[in-house]
Amino acid sequence: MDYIKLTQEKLSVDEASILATHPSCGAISLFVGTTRNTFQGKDVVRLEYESYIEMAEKEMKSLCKVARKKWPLKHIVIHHRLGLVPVKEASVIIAVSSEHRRESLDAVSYLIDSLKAKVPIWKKEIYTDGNSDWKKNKE
Amino acid sequence: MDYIKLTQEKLSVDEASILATHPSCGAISLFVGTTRNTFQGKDVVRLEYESYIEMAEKEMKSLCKVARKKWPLKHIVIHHRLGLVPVKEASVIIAVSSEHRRESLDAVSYLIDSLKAKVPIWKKEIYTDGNSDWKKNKE
Amino acid sequence: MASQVQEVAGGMTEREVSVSVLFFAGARDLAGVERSAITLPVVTTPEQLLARVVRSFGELDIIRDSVIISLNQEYCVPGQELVLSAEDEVAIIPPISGGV
Amino acid sequence: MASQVQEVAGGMTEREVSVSVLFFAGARDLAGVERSAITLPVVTTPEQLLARVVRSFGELDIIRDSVIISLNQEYCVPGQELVLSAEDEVAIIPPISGGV
Repeated sequence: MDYIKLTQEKLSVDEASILATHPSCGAISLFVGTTRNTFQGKDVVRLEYESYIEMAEKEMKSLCKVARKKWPLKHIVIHHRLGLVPVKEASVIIAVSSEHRRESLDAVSYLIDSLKAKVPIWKKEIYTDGNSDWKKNKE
Repeated sequence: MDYIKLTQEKLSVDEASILATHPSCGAISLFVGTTRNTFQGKDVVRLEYESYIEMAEKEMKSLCKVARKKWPLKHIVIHHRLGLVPVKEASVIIAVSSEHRRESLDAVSYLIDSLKAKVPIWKKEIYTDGNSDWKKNKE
Repeated sequence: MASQVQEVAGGMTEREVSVSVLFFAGARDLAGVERSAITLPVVTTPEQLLARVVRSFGELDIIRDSVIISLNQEYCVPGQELVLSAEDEVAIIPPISGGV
Repeated sequence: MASQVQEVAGGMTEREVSVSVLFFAGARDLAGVERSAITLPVVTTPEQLLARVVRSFGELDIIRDSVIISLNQEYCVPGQELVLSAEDEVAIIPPISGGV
């Protein structure tokens, strides 16, 4: 099953890992992206995310499809938070279950890389000096 | 900080991810190893883990040291459950935080591989037919 | 939004259609709107489409080299032939920054 | 557990010491005990040490090719020279299976 969610609510690592759990699977790998408190020496107060939601969901589903062609996976969870995200809280959680560990480890790595490259979501950093910037994923 | 724990208590993904969280880090990668319900066609009722605890702790600390030489990491959490572990519950949780995602993804992968290869912990599978077997990590 | 026929330079006619264009993040800040109906050629490319959008929203000129066009929630490829109709949804996609 | 001197074949003397040996998992099941004090040569190798342990706990013979010896919570390397003293802790480590 693919569990895809874009939400204004706080994300939960426990929720993602419970969704990914399956009795036939020995492995769940997760990635949690959290807000950092500095960017190039400037103090970040908070982040704001927005998304082209319809398209983001389509792209996420298509990433899941590609991942499932590459590896035998059970459940895939992709949760992305939108709106204001305070420092230390998660902006994205990816969880993947598989029978053996290698597949889920590789799939999580692939999914976060591809999400950053392809899914239309934008992050604005708001600094303590009142300025803000739309960011751009370099990688 | 290295957080190492061998415990009879149920493991918590949330606890591990909270321990790993740090405001300077944008990434937390986690691996959760869970009991599977079958092994080579036999139904597994439960697993039982035992450990040479003193040595296991030493080995885990030494894995952390090696991982920190390989990658810039913030926190490392290695929690392993001992005693009876019912199907679907976690036997091991590894969580690593880093400034950027690549380091923590690679470190988690390294740590679970090395843990399975080097840390003196043994698993006994108990089947529905009443038989049981001490397992052996192949990889 | 019915399609129209318009006289273009050189005397050829070019069929046009009015489609929804969405602006996100920095593009929205510059355009000053989230969504607009813009009249575009029925047969076009992402580059021509973007040129038309920039003609209507001049502020977008400073980011035109970094944006990507999507049509009906799919990324367009440079030079791709696009055939637009009135129900289509175009979006101006500035560099993305999801994930961490 | 004071060290002793014992007459060995060829007339040479071999110093011995009694150390704690721990048995885990399958090794414990076969030995029937978790821990035992075993008299071992002061200067030895993991292979000689294991042979002595198997002499005391014959059931271990069936897994002797798959176990590893640890000394004071460190894995021993095959052929490594070990110098034992009374406070040392030796363990018989069957194939491990931690993690998933």
